[in-house]
Formats: sequence, C-alpha cells, structure tokens
Amino acid sequence: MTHYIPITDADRQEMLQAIGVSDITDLFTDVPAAYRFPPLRLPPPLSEPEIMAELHRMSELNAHTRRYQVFLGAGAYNHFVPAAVDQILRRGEYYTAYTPYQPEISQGTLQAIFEYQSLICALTGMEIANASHYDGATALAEAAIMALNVVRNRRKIVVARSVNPQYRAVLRTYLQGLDVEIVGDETPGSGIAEALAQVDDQTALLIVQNPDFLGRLHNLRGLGAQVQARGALLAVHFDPIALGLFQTPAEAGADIATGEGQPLGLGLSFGGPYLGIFTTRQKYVHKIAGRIVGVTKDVDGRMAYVLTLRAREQDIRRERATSNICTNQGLMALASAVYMSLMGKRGMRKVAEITYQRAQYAARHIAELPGYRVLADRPFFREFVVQCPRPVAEINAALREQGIIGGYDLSADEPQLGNAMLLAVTEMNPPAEIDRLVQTLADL
Amino acid sequence: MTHYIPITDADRQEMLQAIGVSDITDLFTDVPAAYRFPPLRLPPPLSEPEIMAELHRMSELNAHTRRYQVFLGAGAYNHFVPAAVDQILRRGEYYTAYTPYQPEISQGTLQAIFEYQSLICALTGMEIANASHYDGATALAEAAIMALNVVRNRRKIVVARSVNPQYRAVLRTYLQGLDVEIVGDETPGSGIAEALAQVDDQTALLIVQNPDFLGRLHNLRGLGAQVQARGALLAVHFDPIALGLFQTPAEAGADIATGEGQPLGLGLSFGGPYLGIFTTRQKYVHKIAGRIVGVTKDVDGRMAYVLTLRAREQDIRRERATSNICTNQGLMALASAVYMSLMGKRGMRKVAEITYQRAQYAARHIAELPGYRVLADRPFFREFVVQCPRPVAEINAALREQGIIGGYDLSADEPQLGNAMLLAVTEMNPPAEIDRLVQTLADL
Amino acid sequence: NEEPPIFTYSQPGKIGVNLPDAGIASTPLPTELLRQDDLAGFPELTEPEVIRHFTRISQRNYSIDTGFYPLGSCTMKYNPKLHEEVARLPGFAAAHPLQDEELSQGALQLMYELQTYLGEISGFDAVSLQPAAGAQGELTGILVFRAYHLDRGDTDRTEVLVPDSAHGTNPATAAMAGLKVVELKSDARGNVDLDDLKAKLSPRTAGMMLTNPNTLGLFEEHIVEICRLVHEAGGLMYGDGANFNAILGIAKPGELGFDFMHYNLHKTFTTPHGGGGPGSGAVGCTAALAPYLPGPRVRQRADGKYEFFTPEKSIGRMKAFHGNFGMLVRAWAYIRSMGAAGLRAVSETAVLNANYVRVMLKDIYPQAVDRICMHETVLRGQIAGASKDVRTLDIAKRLIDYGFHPPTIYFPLIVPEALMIEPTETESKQTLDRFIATMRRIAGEAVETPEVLHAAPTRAPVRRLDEVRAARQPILRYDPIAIARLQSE
Amino acid sequence: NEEPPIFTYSQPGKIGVNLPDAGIASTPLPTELLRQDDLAGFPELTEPEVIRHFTRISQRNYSIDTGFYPLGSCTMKYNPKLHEEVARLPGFAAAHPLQDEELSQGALQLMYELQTYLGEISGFDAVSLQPAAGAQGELTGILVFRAYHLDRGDTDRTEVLVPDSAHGTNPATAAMAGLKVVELKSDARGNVDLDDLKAKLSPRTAGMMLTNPNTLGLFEEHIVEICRLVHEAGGLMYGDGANFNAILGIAKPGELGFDFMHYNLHKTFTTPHGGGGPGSGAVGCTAALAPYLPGPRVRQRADGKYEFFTPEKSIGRMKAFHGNFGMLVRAWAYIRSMGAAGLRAVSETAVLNANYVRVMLKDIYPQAVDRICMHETVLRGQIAGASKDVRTLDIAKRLIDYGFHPPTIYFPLIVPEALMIEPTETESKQTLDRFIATMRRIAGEAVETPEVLHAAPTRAPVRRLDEVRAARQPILRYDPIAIARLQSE
Repeated sequence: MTHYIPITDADRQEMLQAIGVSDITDLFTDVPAAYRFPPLRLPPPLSEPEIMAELHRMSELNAHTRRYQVFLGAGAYNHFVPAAVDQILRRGEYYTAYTPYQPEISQGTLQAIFEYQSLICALTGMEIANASHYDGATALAEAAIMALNVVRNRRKIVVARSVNPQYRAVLRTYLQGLDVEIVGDETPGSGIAEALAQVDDQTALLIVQNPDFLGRLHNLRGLGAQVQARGALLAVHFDPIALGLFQTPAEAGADIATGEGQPLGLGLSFGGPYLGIFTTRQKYVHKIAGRIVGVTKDVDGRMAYVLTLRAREQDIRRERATSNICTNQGLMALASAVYMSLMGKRGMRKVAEITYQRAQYAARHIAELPGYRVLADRPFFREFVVQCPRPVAEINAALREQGIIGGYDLSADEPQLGNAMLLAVTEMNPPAEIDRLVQTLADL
Repeated sequence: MTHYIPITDADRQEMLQAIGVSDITDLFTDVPAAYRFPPLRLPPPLSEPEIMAELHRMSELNAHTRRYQVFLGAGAYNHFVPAAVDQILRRGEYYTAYTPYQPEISQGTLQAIFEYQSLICALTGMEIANASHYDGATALAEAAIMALNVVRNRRKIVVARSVNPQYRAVLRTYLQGLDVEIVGDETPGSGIAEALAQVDDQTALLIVQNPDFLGRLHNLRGLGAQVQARGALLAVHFDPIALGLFQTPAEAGADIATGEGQPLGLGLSFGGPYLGIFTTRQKYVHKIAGRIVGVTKDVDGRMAYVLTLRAREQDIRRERATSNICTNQGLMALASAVYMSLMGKRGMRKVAEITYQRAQYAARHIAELPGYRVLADRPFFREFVVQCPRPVAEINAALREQGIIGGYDLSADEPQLGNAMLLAVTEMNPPAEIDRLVQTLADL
Repeated sequence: NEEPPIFTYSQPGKIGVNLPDAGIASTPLPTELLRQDDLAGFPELTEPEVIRHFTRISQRNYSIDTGFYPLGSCTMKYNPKLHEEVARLPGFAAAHPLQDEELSQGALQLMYELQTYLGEISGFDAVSLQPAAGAQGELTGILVFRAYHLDRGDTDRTEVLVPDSAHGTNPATAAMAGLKVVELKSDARGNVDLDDLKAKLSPRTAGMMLTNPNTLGLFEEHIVEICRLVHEAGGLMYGDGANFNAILGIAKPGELGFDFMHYNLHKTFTTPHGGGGPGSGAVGCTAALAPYLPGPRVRQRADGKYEFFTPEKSIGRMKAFHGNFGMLVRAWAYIRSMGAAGLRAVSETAVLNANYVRVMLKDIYPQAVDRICMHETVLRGQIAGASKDVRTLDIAKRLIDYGFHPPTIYFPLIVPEALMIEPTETESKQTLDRFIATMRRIAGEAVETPEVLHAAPTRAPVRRLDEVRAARQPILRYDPIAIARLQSE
Repeated sequence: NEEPPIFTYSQPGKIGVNLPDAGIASTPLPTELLRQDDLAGFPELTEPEVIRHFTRISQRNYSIDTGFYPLGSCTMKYNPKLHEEVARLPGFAAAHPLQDEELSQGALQLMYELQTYLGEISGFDAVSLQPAAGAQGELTGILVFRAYHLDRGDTDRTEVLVPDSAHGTNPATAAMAGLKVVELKSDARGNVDLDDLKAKLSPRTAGMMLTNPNTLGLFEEHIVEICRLVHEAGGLMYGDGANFNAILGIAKPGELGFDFMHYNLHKTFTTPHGGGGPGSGAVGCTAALAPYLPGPRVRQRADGKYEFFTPEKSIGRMKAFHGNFGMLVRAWAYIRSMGAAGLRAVSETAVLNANYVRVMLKDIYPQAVDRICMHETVLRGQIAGASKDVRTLDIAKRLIDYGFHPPTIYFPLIVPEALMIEPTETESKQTLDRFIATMRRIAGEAVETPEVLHAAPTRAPVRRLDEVRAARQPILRYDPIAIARLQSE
C-alpha cells in the first residue's frame, strides 16, 4: 500500500478470500514461472519532499524564460500565457477526464472542443477543424495522407523548402511506407515558387508555410486556384498568432490548413505537449483524421455535444480508418480555446501587431550594426534572418553569458546563408530587452 | 472598460439612458463638488506580463525555502505542504465563494468547515472547535475575552512568560480597553510554575503554551484541575504538529485550547494568511467567538450543514456579541482540513516523530561544538535554545553566506540567555542539511 | 450526489502523503509526555480519496467563478487569476516572516508601495497593513481613537456613535474596545439624522463610525458637516471601508474629513473571499493618529532599503507577524493593473450597474429611499398584489432556483424586508438583464404561484434547512451516533 | 444549468487580457498581406466571463477527481497532484526545446533517466521518448520493423499479424505504415489460436502485434511460444503496452520475447488523460532494433553531461522536438515515487481489484472466459431473466445514474455484449463494493423494470443523444442559424 493505493492489508486478505486464492502471487500463475517477478533495478523510492527538491534542482539546471531573455523561436515561441489558462487547466474535471465517448457525462470536454473547433475556424477562415493532432508537424503529415486519399492515384507530394525542416522530416517519416514521392525542397534557398513549379499531374498536394520557416510573409492569394487547376490540393501551414493580422489560409484558397497551436497559450514546456491544428473544407469531412465534435439534441430536446462522424476512426474502422490516431492533445485544445476566448478579436490583433512591430524594430537596429546583415527582401512577421560576422554558436555563447538566449543557428539547414541565425521577437521581449540584445551584439 | 469589466461603451450608453442621466458623472452629484473626482497619483498601469515580471523580480529579492536551508521558526514553521492541498485551494468553487450564509448553495464550504472542526477536535481532544480565527495570537486573545465572559467579576489574566512574545503583545492590545490586569510574564526566564503561582481568586484565566516558545515540552496533566480549583480557567496554546505525538490540551484539562494552524499545510507566506485554531468545552459553546458549523436536515430529510448558534455573532447581536469577528480564515481552515485528511493518523504521528528526532539530532551535534551550549533541561519538540560564542546576528550573517537561514535571535526577548538563538528543525531539513549547518557553525 | 463525511472513508493503515524517513538513529521518546489516545477519531485516507472528496463537495458550492452574487455590502467581484499566480511565487509564498529584513527586501518593498497606494487612494497619511480583516481594522481604529484621547489626557471619551444602519461589526467593535455604543437615527433620505447626531455628541464622544456610502447604498449627503460636528465635539471620525468600491477616484475619505478607515482588500481590491476568509483589513489614518498605529509598518531608509518600524505610541500589534501578506500581493497587483483611471472606471461602473438594476426593478420592488444610489441599492421585497406571507426570504430562495446567489436580505435593519443588491463592476449587462428578468418573473410568481416561492429552492444541492434543530441539538463535530439519530428522526 | 456557447457572450470591444503596448514607434503594415475579414466570428469577452464559462461547463464532466472509471483498457487511475506541480516548475515549463544542450542539462538528465527506467521495467535495451501517444508509438514500431527488414534486404515482409481481440489502433497502424493486416483468431481460453497463427506465419510476415495481457484481461498463456514461432518465421514481436499496468514487476515484455513495445505514460505512469490527450507513447526495443529508433534520444557523455543523438539508421523523427516533455516529468516523478516494490504493488493491486470485481459479479454477468484475469475482466451484459432488449448499452447508461462512469462496452469485438471492467489499483474496496452492489442492483432492474434502463441516464447533465442527427446534419462549428434550426425541430 502506498499513498496512492487505498487497498489495506485487511482489504487484501478479504478480497483474496473472496477470489478463492490464498496469496496475491496466486493471481499470476499464467505468467511463465521463469519470467515471473523479475527484479526491477530502480533507484530507491523518494518521498514527496524529496521528489520536489530533486526536480526543482534539475529544473534549475535548465535555462528558462524567467531567468533568460529569449530570442529563440524556430517553431516554439515565447508568447504570453495568461494565468487564467492554467486556472482552467488545473481543474480536475478537465485534466483527469477520459476521452468523451460517454457524451452524457462529458459535456464539459465536448463543449470546450466544439468551441475550440469554432474558434479555429474563425481564426483560419477554414470550414471545419478537428479536435487536434499531436503537433504541427504531425498535423501536416496527416494532411499529406488525407490528400493521398482525396486525390486518388497520385503519389507525389511537393513540399517547399521554406517549410520547417523538422516538419519536412516528420512528413518523410510518416509516409515512408506508403510508396509516395516527396519532392520540392531539394534546393537550398528555394521557396514556394520553386515548389509550385514542381506540381504536376502526379501531384496530390503542395505544402507551403506562411509565415515560412525563416519568418517571411507571403501573399498566397490565388495559390489554391493554381494548384487545384493542376488537380492537386494545397496545404498551408500557418502561424496562429500571425493570423491576428495577416492573410488566412482560406484566403490563399487552401484545401487543408495546419498549424502549431503552441503559441496559443501553451507555453514552451521544452517542446511539448503542444497542439496540432488541422482544418479543411467541409466537403472533405469524411476524409479527415482525428476526432470531431458536433451538436445535436438529447431525447428531451436539450442541445448537447457529441463526438461525431466516428466511422472514420480506428476503433470503428480499424485498418480502413483515415489514421491510427486515438489519444490526441485534447487538453491543449482546451487551453488554446481559453486563450483565444480571453484574447478575442482585439487581443489576437494586438499580439500580432506588437510581435510584428517589435520584430521590425529589432531587425532595423541589428541591421545597423557593423558586420550584421538582416535578410529583409520580404516582409516578415516575428522571425528574421541575421547574417553574422562570426559563427552563430560563438555569438550565442557570448549572449548566454549575458543571460540572453540567441537565435536558431541556420548553418545546418541553410548553409548557403553563411553564419546566419533566425531571431524571434514577441510581446514578451520589451523594447528595453531588444535594445539590450542589440547593445550586447554591438559589444561582442 | 478593462479586461475585468465587461460593460462596453455601448452598454454604458444604454444603461445611462435607462437610468435617466446623460453622463456617468451625473451619478455622483451627491459627492460634494469640492471633493469629487480627486486625482490619484499612482504609477501608470502595468500589463499582465509586466505585473508578472515585476513581481517575479521582487519576489526573488526575498530569501525562500527553495533557495535557502531554513532553521528559523519562532511561530512559523517550514513543514511540508503536499501538492494536493493547493490543488483543492485553487478550485474557484472554494476560494471565490462567499461566507456560507445561504446553506443550500454553500454545502461545499460548510461540509469542509464541519470536517475541519471535527479534525481539530480529534487532534486536540477538545469537545468543540470553531471555524477559525485570524491566527494563533488572536485566537489566544479571544480566549482571554471569552474567559472574562465565562468567569464573571474577575479581571485578571495570568500568562506565562514562555508564551510566544508576539502573542502576549497581541493579548495586551486586544484587552487594553477592557480594564483587565495581565500578569505572570514579568520575570525573564520564568515559566508555567511561576505563572501558576500568580493564579488567585481574582484570576479568570491562566494561559500557557506547550511546547512553549523555547520549544520545551511540558507535562501539564493535572494543571487544569489546579487552575479550576482556584475558580479560573486554563487555556493551553498548542502546536498542531506536536499533537501527532505529545500530550493534548484536553489531557492537560484545558478549558480552552488555541493553536496556530500554519504548520498544517499552509506554507510560510511571509507571515500570513495563517489560521487561528480555537477549541473549548461543549458547555461554553454559547460563549465562544466566531462561526460554527453544525449538522441538520433539509425539508426533504437530507443531511445538510449550516452555520449555527449564530445569536453569538456581531451581525445578529451587535454590541452584545461575543466578538466583532466576521471574516475569518475559512480557506485556511479548508487547507488544513485537506492537510490533516491526507496525513491521517499515521502521517501526523510520522511528521511529529521526524521533527522530534531530527531536532534531537541537531541539538546533540551542535552541543558538541566548542563554544556552543544547548539548553536541554527539558525535552523539546522542534525548537531548542543554542547559546552561542558570538552574537546571534553575526552567526546568522555568516550562515546566510552559506545559504542557511539560522535561528531566531532571543537577545531581545530573553536577554538573560546571552547570545542565544532558537533553532527549528522539521521534516524539511534532511540529515545532510543538518550536518551542513553543524559543519558551518564549526567552521565559523 | 451527496458526499458522506470524510471520516466514513477511513480505514486503518492508510496514509495520503509519502513522507521521508527521519534518516537518523532514533532517540527514545519521553513516554510521560506522549498523548494517550493514539489520535482516536482521526481518519486514515489516501490521496485519491481526499482529492475526490474535496473536489466533489466543492461542486456543492456557489462561487463567483460559477455565478453572479448580487450581494449587497459584500462586493463579490471577480478575483483575477493572475493574482493567484503571483501570490504563489516561491519568493512570496515560501518566505519566512522573521527572516532578516536584508533577505526580505522584495516583500518589504511591496508592502511599502501598497501602504503608499492605499494612502493615496483614500487621502490618508499613514497606512498599516497588519489587520487581518475588516472587523480587526475596526478594532484597530477604535483602539487608536482611545489611545489618542488618553494620550491627550482626555479620559472621559467612552462613547462611540454608530448609525442604526451600520454593520454589526461597528457596535461589536466599540464594545470590544470597552466603549459604549450610542445609536444614531437615519433620516428619510437615508442620511444620518443631523439633529440626532447633534443631540448625542458630547464630551464623552470618542468618535463616530460611519460607512460611506452607507448600507443603504447612498452617499451621505452631509458628510462634510458630520465630520465637522464630530471634530468640534472633540471626537474622531472612523470610516468603515466596506463600501469603498463605490468611490475609488470619486472621493477620498481623508479629504472628506475622516480620521481613520479600514480597507477590505477582499472586497474593494479583489482578494478572494475564500468562503469566509482570509480577508485583509488594512487601515489608513491622518498624521495625527499615525503614531498610534499597530506595528510593524514598513518605511524606506535613506539608502533606499526598506525596514520595519513600530510607531512610537503604537497600540501594539494586532496579530502575529505582518498581516495577511498573501492578500497584500494580490491587492498590489490589482492596483498596479488598474492604475488611476482604471480604479475610477471600477467605481463608475459599479455605480452604473447598481443604478441600472435599481431603475429596472424599482417599479416592482419598492426602493427603500428613492435616490440615485452608489454601488448598491436597497429594495423591499414587498410586491404589490402578493400575499403577505411571501417574504423577502422566499424571493431570495427562489433566486437560487434560477441560478443566482440571493442578495443580502433583512439588512440594513431599518428597512423592512430589505433586499440589498450590489452587482459590482465585473458583471456584464447580459448578466444584469438576466437577473432583472428573473426578479420580475419571481414577482409574478409571488402573485400567481406563491407556493413555488415558499418551496424554493428545489434545484439546489439541498432544500431549506431545519436551522432550529441545528441550534437546539447541536452536532458540531463528526459523531456517527448523533448523525444516525438525526437521520432516523 | 445549461451553459450557452461562449460566442453568445461576445460583445464588440471586450478583451480578456491586459497586454502591453508595443512601446515603440509603429512601422506601416504591409497592407496587401493583411487578412480581409477582421477576424469575423471571433468572440470578444472579458476574463470573468471566460473563467465562469469554462468553470461552469467543467462541472458537466465526469473525471477521476470526481468519480470511478471502471473503464477497461484505459487504466483510468489516479493522477497524483505532486506531478501537476513539478511539471509546472519554470525550469521545465518555460524552457525552450531548442536552447543549447548546455542550458538544458536538467531536462536531458530527466529524459535519460526515464529512458533507463522504462527500459529496466520492460526489459528493453533502448527507449525513445518521442512518440506523443500510444498510436504513434505503434506507428514508430511498425516503421522500425519495416526499416529493419528492408535494411537486411528482406523486402517481402508486408504482413502484420493482429489478433481479432486487438485495439483498433493496431490494424490502423499497420495500414498507415503501408503493410497488410492479417487477423488472428482467439481460442476458447482467450489466447491467440496457435494453429491459426502457425497457418498465417509466412515469409511475408513482418511481425505480429500483441497486447499482453490482452483485451480480455488475460495473460497470453503461450506468449513464449508465440514469440518463438514469430521469430522463427523471421518476424518481429510488437507489444502494445496499453495493458502494461498489469505486469510492472510481474513480467518484462523484453524477457518474454517481445522486440518492441510502446508505453502509454498516460495509462500506466499516471500522466493525466486530459479529456482525450495529451498522452505519451514512449517506445522500447531490443538492441537489434535500437539503430532504427526515432531521434533525438538522450545519452550520457563520458564527462557526465547529457546530449541528444539520433540513431544511425533512424526511421526519422515522429514529431517536432523531443516528445510530450511535460508528461515525461510526471512519469519520472511517478517511477521515483513508487520504486521497484511500489510498482509491483501497483500491478498486484490492480490485478487483485479486477479479480475481486470479477468474482463478485460473474454469477450475474457471465464472464467472457472463465479464468483468473489480470488488471481487467470482460463480462457479458446478458442477465438471466432479463428481456433481450436490455442491452449492455442500457446497463452502461444506467450506471451513470448511480454516479459511475460506464465500463468499456462492446469491446473486444469478439465478445458479444462485452462489459470490460478495469478498476485500477487506485480505487478503494469501498468504491469497488459500491460498484458491485450497483451492478447487481441494475441486474435486478433489468429483470423487473427494464424501462428504467432504457430511459437511463436521467441524472446526467443531458440524456441520450440523437447521434444520427449529429452525423447526418453535422454542425461542427458555432453557427447560430443551424443551432436555432436544431432547437426548433
């Protein structure tokens, strides 16, 4: 018995007697004797104060946003998380609930997810959203699988080089068994135009990202029509914060739009749990992966929420399901719904504006430093490429001494850019902090 | 309009119209014009991320138990706070609820307080407990007022010097208008015996503390009878953690027993909010201050909880009330109820044992240091007096350099002890930490 | 959906916390000092059982986070969630109150700044943050009045004037300070009756306690004159800050003539009510009274550091340590979030909301005094056409069935069948409109189906209680036999 | 008690967060890139409204913190509250996944240790923490199998054997990896039918996916032989860890002959289900398969520091960054809290509880296979004497009225009217006894008042739903017109 196990010794005796065995080990005779009760070589158990102390110690070995000024992004962003989000997440009714398969006693989760879907539709302009994927990368990979199911007999996916390289890697992992060709991202420095050029009559899907991995904003109006004219679908990977101001995937004519929901109130959490946002057109609703919540009535005529269109899912359709996904990121979808509700129209716009303005400000001042060059051939939203006079690793090491976490080192992904870093600025970097970054770079 | 005020400009116009005034300022014409709308010279408002950053910065200017090893007590103790306590405290249903005057929709608070009262009775052995006072000190002061109401025509309170000096100060503050003589604590170094000797036929109450302010445990069996034989009441101020192992106030024959509930899962919080525990005999129930929850039934016969015996309280009896107390420390009573429920019989005993054993261990090793002397004329529970070779302030300053917060400097309260400090040890000071304290003292 | 007492889950041997071992050799316990009963009656539970129990019963509570409290004089406004985070920062929540001031500069700075802000908002020279609740703030004030008079050799001032509309804490406080309460009448406009005041002022007057806006929700129209009269009689003016939410940036009590007041940080400054506490009853006063304030207070040294000090003629400390510090953090955050304009918007909106409810209901529920109100309005539960046995209590209980917390009822005592409604500024017009519609609907029910009101509530966790039984045969702690007897009755 | 969609509270101009200003001079926005619709349909609310809404609807949920989930195959055990604190430590919750390894040593150490612990508990040589959920762990495993065979030039292995009792994720995963599913029969004792297995093994066999204990709650009696047969055929054994809670310290899958498995940290290792996620589907495997695992994994350098690395023949990454790190912190805390003996006690008690429920109910609810079970038992909702139209669904819905979450029903598919009950080790005997008594009472109702079962639930926030309408006329986002139409039908 432990503090988590409420069966006492007396209970155990009574229960064993009811079962008709004399010892707890009698319940395990089906396990081959040679393999039964193996020793587990684990460290001795720790008490609660010891766990807390040890994990506090370990956690403080990490840099974090309360100790460092963070200018690192590349797919995970230091946006503000209102305290109200965590207040809701800490409610046992949400975080200790199961998947809402019993709708009569899961209306809380179901309504929250329905509202999440609705908010995402309003944010993206897309017609439907599902209840989430693991993260932006897997949402994108599932988009590719869906496209292959929608556009039959085409086995080519074109993905722009300017899509997050980790996402492109996940895409290739997911599709490796499916006899699909993935092209479009071969040439360093290439982008949407080069990828579009590769969309042909064997192509099921074109994948682009906006703002792209290097932070650049693109005008994608008309892109969907161009792609669809070639019989393919268009998937746009978006940034949910940028949508407070900038072009939606719907305006680009996207058939599928995916996003990483982390900036919507989830915090950094060393990479997860995050939130894969998946949206598409109404007409593809039977083709999508994952759970969907809809509205209906109960037998008394009361409005109620329920998981619907379940015949797509693995527990019903097994090997013919649209995906194997089961557990998703439901609680993160809830968190983002709380975040979006708090921000509302004005807040979403304001965060996008502050982020945009401060990024421009940072870029402008860094560009003035001798030896530094900012790539600003296009408008950018939150991130921008800085070409540095020395290797990025050296610069970041020096920044670290000043309590600053510098940008993402692009040398492995885009070596043609030289000593280039991707710097991210958000509403969590006040002007004084940006000035300090600039000054620190100047002093190096 | 702010993020906390949901009335929009359009709402305001509509509402002003309904009221029949044209401007919001028209609602304030009763305020003399000369005093209306004074400027408030406050700093400019801060956004949420700024508040969080600024308060984080300020909070880190303080020492705290995650950064320092704490051996300071003297009325506030670093005991473990299980995470489950805060999980319950964070529930909006509890902390944003009002006083449970409407019992039909306050059964959560009422049941929790009833269970708190019951747990406190079981812990202390006393017959009844109220729903809390502000802290241990004010509970003790209210005990004195109650005694004056129970024992009519006696205007003397005897308090032992070994009662926490802050509590004795509060006692004197509370009683200063009531024409009462407070004696018994005049002589430095005196204790219960000296106080008892002053109990005479004018005395309404004797107040003692066990373990006393210097951490010493006393055998109080029979004390109640001795005091009551002189027509007075006995109040014992107890430590709730010590009661896991040691004599209860009921065993001392106390008429009233008070305690500081802070060690019961409340954390240090720089001195508050804490919890005043108040218990007495059943026969004095109509004399006590503060709220009491009882059990009854509703019209359908369901068991239910309700505030009861309310005719004692200020909102009913006004100037003839037993006290002016209204708002108490209800949420802290809830926290301590969760703590006591988690600990249970075994846990309460175990914390008391660890605390006791580690305190003995620390005292034994410090006593071996040259120049240090531990006062151990009596058994002690968690705190003990160490006479030091140098002024306590110097020693504490040196300990601070090593990340240790040393003991309470007794030089102002008990100057006859010389360079003496009161050291506290709990289950949060592992043996290695105690060894480090001893070593650090040895190295000074 | 009932949840049994937690004791019913107890079984020998269970524990809900995983504690460390002592980790050292044991020394023998002093056996003669041990308790004899092995904690009889103390429960034994695991963490899952404790959490489930307290989670389940929590859902049997009404709260701001689940509904609207139009609860007059209680200012049940929204408690911002940011505050719950900042108060839990380890540097605040895990700091020892007696650690060196050098190691507490953040906490002291926060207290110093809060003293300054509260003083500025109220027009007072000095603030003490120590009192734990409004009633303790009151006691502080009356003890300060007493000390002030005695210090001047003015030993006969033993009377405190209190209007008949006052909160019960006012007379109870005066009595607790050993002073005599003299009650003042209210006039037809809800103000203090000036003639009665003049008649009762005397050389025995220690001071007067006044809530302004008063408990009728009305701004005292003669406030400047009242202060003048009391001062001329040698008395001091105590301001009960319960209704301060109405006048942030609207008027400063210190400028109006008050000498002392308490702030209910758990009303005006959003610290949570916690189901009955903790509150915080910080106090402010004029420079003349500052030397008598309880200590420690915080001041800034010449070198910029902060330190505690105790005023030279202090009445003493009101509680151990420095006040309900966790509440101070929340109040600081609130004031800094709102700023001057935000605080004025708070009061303006609180007053707007109250007047809106007032005008939308007063044709059905007669207004106690027909004036523009401040943050709350007092109506009467006397509905035209309803039978006399429909009382305010029935209206209040019926509101529960519609999902609202009842208003404060039967208070102030001078208004028959009083319904005291304070919407606060954190409720939307939508919510107010729903409340208004519900109140009007209940008025209809009062005429047509009064039995529904008498039976209410029927949709709450329990229905009306046998409160007489609770008081006559009190069961004040868990006692399975007494509870079984109750249930079998 | 219904709560309308949050959109109904929206009013122009409201906002729920107090954001900073940019604080710098604005530059013009690139107008051609701006969205055209001004976020049409996006709501505008204040913080109090958002909190009240999400608090109110939360109370319409069942959860572990409010009740018992006897939910087979889901391991709805208690989620320790300590874990919620440690996962929120700023050094974990506010650390950037791409910050230098030098600045992430605490996180890397935690991951390294968790890899080691999970490997030890399951008998595997290598662990990757990247997969986000069990199904992703499965996909990882099957892709690793595929890569392993291809790497050896074994290109014809395109079939995955899956028992007919398997979770749907198993066949769905095989299909997602481009492999063909071959279904295996179960025998009368609930084991895999060995003859069927032998018949279906072939040079095309890539591997077999097996849940052990299986979804009947039974330990596969021929597990060692099955592994031998599959290996002899050149295939690999995949272990679905959904039921791992039954065998901690009881048996190690790696020793039994499995080559690869996933752990559901959100089942066995107490990370919360979150109403459907996030989970964590870490995977373990033999040394032979380790080179194919997804990266990055964590290893310790000679100097004691930790670093990320990607196995040389990795199938690639399964998601961005390093897995659902917040869940890893919780799992680490759980393993370190329990230790070896504690983990064995977990499984022993889980199995004890399941067998207790089994023996107390099997006289009324026939057991699918009459054997001692592991952590769960599968019964049939076929009550003697009840009319045929009383179905398992009715029993499940009636349990809701008595305050219980229904068991898993109609699964595994091979058991008619299946009721799959997994009590877990974190429920008390009291709770199990209440559940047993309720199940027996419902059996009585099924005979005597079947209409009560058909009508159930009547005490839940809503009653049975029109699921056909939801699917036929889907309303998948807030649409006031569609909702009004629905309500007027």
